[in-house]
Amino acid sequence: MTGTRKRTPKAEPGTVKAVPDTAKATPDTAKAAERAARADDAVAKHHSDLLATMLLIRRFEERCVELYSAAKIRGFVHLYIGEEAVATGIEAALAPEDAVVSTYREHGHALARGVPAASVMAEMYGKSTGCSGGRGGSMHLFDVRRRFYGGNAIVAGGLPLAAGIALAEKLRGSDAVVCCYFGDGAFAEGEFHETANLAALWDLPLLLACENNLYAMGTPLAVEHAQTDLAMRAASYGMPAWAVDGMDVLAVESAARRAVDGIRAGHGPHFLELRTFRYRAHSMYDPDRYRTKTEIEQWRAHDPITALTERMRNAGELDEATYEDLDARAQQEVARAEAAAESAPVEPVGDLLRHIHTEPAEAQP
Amino acid sequence: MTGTRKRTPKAEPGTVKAVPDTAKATPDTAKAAERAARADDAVAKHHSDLLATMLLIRRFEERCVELYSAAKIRGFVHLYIGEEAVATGIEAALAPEDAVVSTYREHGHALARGVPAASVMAEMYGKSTGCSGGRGGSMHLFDVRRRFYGGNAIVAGGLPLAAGIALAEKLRGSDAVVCCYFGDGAFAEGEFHETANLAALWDLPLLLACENNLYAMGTPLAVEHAQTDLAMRAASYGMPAWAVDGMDVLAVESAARRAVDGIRAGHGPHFLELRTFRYRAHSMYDPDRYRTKTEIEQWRAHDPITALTERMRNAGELDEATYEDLDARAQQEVARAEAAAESAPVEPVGDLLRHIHTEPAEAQP
Amino acid sequence: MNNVSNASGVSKQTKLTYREALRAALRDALAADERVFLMGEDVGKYGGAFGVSLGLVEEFGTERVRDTPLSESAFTGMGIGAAIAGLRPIVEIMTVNFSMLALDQILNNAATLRHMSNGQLSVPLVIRMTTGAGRQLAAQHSHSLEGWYAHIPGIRVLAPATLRDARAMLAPALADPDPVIIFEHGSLYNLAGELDGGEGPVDLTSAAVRRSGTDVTLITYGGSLPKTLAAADLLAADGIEAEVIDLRSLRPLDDATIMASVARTHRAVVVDEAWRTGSLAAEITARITEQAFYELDAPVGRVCSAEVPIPYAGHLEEAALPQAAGIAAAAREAVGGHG
Amino acid sequence: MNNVSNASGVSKQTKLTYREALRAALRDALAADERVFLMGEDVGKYGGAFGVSLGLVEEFGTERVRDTPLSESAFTGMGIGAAIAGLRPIVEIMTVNFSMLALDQILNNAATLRHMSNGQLSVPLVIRMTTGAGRQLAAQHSHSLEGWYAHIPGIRVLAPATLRDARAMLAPALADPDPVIIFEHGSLYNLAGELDGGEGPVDLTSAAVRRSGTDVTLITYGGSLPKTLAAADLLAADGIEAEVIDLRSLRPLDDATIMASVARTHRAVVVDEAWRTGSLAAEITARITEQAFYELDAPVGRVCSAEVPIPYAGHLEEAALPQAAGIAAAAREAVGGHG
Ligand SMILES: Cc1ncc(C[n+]2csc(CCOP(=O)(O)OP(=O)(O)O)c2C)c(N)n1
Ligand SMILES: Cc1ncc(C[n+]2csc(CCOP(=O)(O)OP(=O)(O)O)c2C)c(N)n1
Ligand SMILES: [Mg+2]
Ligand SMILES: [Mg+2]
Repeated sequence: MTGTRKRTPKAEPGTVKAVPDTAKATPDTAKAAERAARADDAVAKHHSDLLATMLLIRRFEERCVELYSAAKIRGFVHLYIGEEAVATGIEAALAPEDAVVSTYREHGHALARGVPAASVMAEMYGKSTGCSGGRGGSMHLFDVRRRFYGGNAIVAGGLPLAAGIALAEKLRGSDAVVCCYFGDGAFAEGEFHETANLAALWDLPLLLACENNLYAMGTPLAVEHAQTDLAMRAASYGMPAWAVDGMDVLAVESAARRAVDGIRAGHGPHFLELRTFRYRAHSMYDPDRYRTKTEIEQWRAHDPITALTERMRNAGELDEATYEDLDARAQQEVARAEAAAESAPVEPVGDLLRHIHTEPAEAQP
Repeated sequence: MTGTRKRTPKAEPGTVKAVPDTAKATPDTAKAAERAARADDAVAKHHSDLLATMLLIRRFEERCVELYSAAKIRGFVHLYIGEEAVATGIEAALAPEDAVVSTYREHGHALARGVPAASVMAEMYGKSTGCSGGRGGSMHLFDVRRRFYGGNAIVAGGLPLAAGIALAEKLRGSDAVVCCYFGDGAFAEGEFHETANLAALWDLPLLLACENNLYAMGTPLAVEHAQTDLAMRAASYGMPAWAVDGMDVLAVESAARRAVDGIRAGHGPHFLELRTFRYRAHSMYDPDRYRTKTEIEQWRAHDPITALTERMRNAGELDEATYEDLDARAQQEVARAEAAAESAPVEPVGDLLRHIHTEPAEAQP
Repeated sequence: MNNVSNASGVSKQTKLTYREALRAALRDALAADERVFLMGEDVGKYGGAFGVSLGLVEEFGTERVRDTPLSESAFTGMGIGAAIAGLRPIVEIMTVNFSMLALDQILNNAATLRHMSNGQLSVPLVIRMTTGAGRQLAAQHSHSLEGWYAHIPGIRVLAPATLRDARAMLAPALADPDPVIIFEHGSLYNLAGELDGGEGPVDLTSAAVRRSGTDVTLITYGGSLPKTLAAADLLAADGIEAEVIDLRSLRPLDDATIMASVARTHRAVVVDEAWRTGSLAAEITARITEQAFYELDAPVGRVCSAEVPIPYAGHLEEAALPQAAGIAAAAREAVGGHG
Repeated sequence: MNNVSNASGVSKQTKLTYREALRAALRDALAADERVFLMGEDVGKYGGAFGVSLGLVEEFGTERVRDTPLSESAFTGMGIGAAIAGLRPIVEIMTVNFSMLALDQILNNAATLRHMSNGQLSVPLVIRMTTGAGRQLAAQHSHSLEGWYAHIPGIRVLAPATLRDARAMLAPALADPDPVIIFEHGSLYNLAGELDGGEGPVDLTSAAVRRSGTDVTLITYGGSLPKTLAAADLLAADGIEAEVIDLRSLRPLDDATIMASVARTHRAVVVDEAWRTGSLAAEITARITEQAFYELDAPVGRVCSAEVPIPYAGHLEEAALPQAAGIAAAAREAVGGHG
């Protein structure tokens, strides 16, 4: 089976790229030392990219909270604050040719994928310059050029879709991997079970990225699941499955890399349980009555941005000024995104009925 | 929480009852010998009852095939021939107070439960004397007095229902167990997964009786499931789960007894994988192109009726004449059921719209 | 088994919201009958996605107010099973948008078990769900599918549009031996006012005339009632007196009230937030033309949502949904038309 | 990518069944375009529950003709995913009765992805399913839910009622960049005859006049077409000439053909196997009264199924479903009515 292979664009600034292979052994020690230094630089640069991505997500969403209060953004908005290491680490292991299917808690997935902050922000403003032309909003970000197949607001609804894209990749003989994000709550839906079985049965190139943030809305893990070891349960489908500290971006990246390598090597779907936590309420509507301040504070103590920052400081990869600079850039990007969104036009009402069916000009054989 | 506890009728002739407890040790050897002999008798009688039930199911369905060809029975008919040991063994472990939810392949479940053959046959004739008044047909047998909650023709559709009945039993504080039959195909449906999780999470008194006959219509187990060890997968929900030789009625009975004891003792749902085989095609419409004669013959060599008969013969519990007598009784019961169905009336067409809503006279507080 | 409603402390004059009215009804039901329990996603500590059941788990405990996992098919089916086994479950499906996952259980079990079993089984189940658009929740969270449920024989479908109905419909729904689905429009939860008519029993079969008029009959239900009443005000300013009918029960439909009104006004417009094609509005239009054809002075008008997945952007969503101005325009057309 | 249809060896004069016509169309599609594959329960060796795909797995292999587990939601959703990623899947849902399990995917993904993504995504998916009653399969296996699907913006719904449409609708459905659902009525599979009009392309938007007449317009689709034609014969014996319209496409509906006919006959009866309330027949009735009100000499009649879970017993099932005699009676009433 053949087919057109969509060309994907070069990664945008702010997107995390794979770490270059560190130097191989060589008899020439001077050269080796030089190479090692270069490798150290590359590692430092990579860490700095990861940090930049996490900062961008954090600052973007912090601003969203304010913009929501100012009624610039409406509808449902689900924040990723606290979970930044998950999307950032996984995206670092994915190639531009890979595809991503996301949930309604997706700003982080989109930004880590390289969807420009301006295009995400404009979408949340409901503007025509938004990545979904304002039709989707926070829960439905799409950027097909970047193979970002959107936000899905039906819990577990993206899983079959992702498996279908993976089937297409397999039938086309591409070596692309499809990553599907979903939560611990989604794991209870029948769709997860059906999809896991089918993906394993057909050896699909699918990364099942389960963001276990311990709650489905207000329901704690132990009230959702008879058996709370999700990775163990996923393994019952006969696929490699393990749990990862989702607050440690490097741990996430290396687990994702291992999984993606396995998938690309043809070993079928892999399941990662990413143990993480959202600091904020489920959505802007949620008064968060079901968690204690203490629980949230305990998780904040493992903040993924702080953790990476400290690690980089200890390794001499980051000084205060550089950190401030990274943070300032993130804030500037958010500010630029906001300004652009503010001044952007909306879709004309006369276009309401567009994009229900393909318009003749858009149709492709 | 309290509630009306439905009274269930005494078991009908032909229904299998629990084996009486065998004698306890005693110093008086003469009495002990006598008791042992009585116990042997009871065991023999129990085996004979099991055999009678299996023969009834077999003869009933053999006749159904002929009646279908004669166009006396219409619609979809799914035969249980070859699988008789499953329903017979499980029913032997259930009490009349327990409840049963079944599938569309349910004649065996109904007959083993003690639903009279005449009422099942009349149903298949579409007569008003049928256990569902002719409204249900082969796929929808109901006998609420016997807590037989029917035939369900949506694969896996009965599972949530059964769990709901189990929830009601638990909330009422009864010690009834709910048995839900379903197939290896149903195990792939999301409903199975959701129900297994909920039943385990809420410790419901539910026996999940998975009839693994190796095919879902024409699809063999390995084409349905990435991991074909169904009991192992069920265990991932944290419930006791094991596989049983479904062609050996005594093995089924003892496994079911162990499971039912565990459930009644409050240990929550148990899962039994009953390894069995249908000799006939999936339904009367199925030309059975997907299985070889050899495969079917190999399974016939483990016929549950033959196996029990031989075991009883070897134990001196059965002679040829007694077997013939049991078989003749089964055939007579089927013949009587057929004759009654032939002459029974149909529902008047004027009653078409009855039983959509409760009629005032039927309503109960 | 005691089904008699307890007084809940909400008296006739109390000012309350639609949300609170629903909660008071739930509290009464739980207090009055031990067989009643509430089950659904986040109905416990969270208080329900829209805050309807807030405080009830503290009052009645986790056995009677049960949080479920995200498993719509299983827990709805379990409600059906618990009902046939003698309990009186109230299942909350968070919104109609997620009810597709439970639709098989509703269509193929809840609605059929009584008939298939020749009357042996009853399914005294109540399902509640939020419905509707209007809060910029976009395509997957803005469905109005009441009409689909109203298509199914064997279930009763209710749409409380007033505080009084929110307060009073639950008790008779629970007393019904057959399944009842109650649709709560998301835009109504904050509706505040006084209980008009107290807490006494309401019937579940008749439509209500919410405003009397002589020139045109506007027929609606649920979240569209406030818009339709607003449209009637606009029309009144033009000297057109609209009669506004609130269907209340979507299955069965109260044909008599509709036809009696049309016999007086000779003109009708149906307002329904569903997509136009195949909407409940189509059924009502068909019934009026079947039963009151010779009374009609103009074709029956329909004001429905545009046939588009509801977009997020506020101005597009507003354009997609029925609004008072559009309803008034349709009424004017009916009145100004031939005849 | 080559979409041009291959000749399949079925020539104009060949006598064949509806089932064989569908199979020939599938074979052509698989042969013509490598991106096309068929996926569903037992579509392989079993040949499809109704034998439609018999032999295709032997011809095209298990990659292109894929047996799935019983997982309607997942494999339908996978069809959507494969479609957006550039393939041309044909998903067979064994029957409409099981499609409730996949309805969330169809409603919330297939129908919305294009719009929600602002036109970035296309879902060139074809879903086939068997529909309808009439074979004593009882309540859970006798649904006619085409009307529900026809309610959903973003999908196209087809109901081939003739050999020619069974043969020819698949190719243009696959060529459509948006999702298309094809309903095959279970009672039609054994329909035998000659391909009337050959295998040339058909359009997917217009209704067809299957019989011309001047006295009354009978509008129907799918499995009810043979019964409606039989009714027209009964009427002809009485001197009433009925025009019979086969809708072919249930979404979008071809209003023009319907209204043109009603403008000639001034009377219409809609025949639809769905339950009456909220049926597609209601929509058609509403449209006729909206668009041709002043042409009508009598209210539009509806002949639908009784509102009951379809019972197993033959005599009850027959009484529950539309039959030729009942259709003829409704037509006589329309013709004999006032005006
Ligand atoms: C099918 C469905 N049921 C319910 C909801 C409402 N809902 C939205 S998010 C959510 C919790 C999901 O939890 P989880 O999968 O753990 O993801 P998280 O929000 O924690 O990231 C619920 C119940 C929904 N959107 N879809
Ligand atoms: C939801 C659903 N999908 C498909 C079918 C059609 N169907 C009926 S039985 C069957 C196979 C079920 O296999 P299994 O669960 O193993 O039970 P068995 O028939 O082998 O006893 C299928 C596909 C159905 N009835 N319901
Ligand atoms: Mg979560
Ligand atoms: Mg099987």
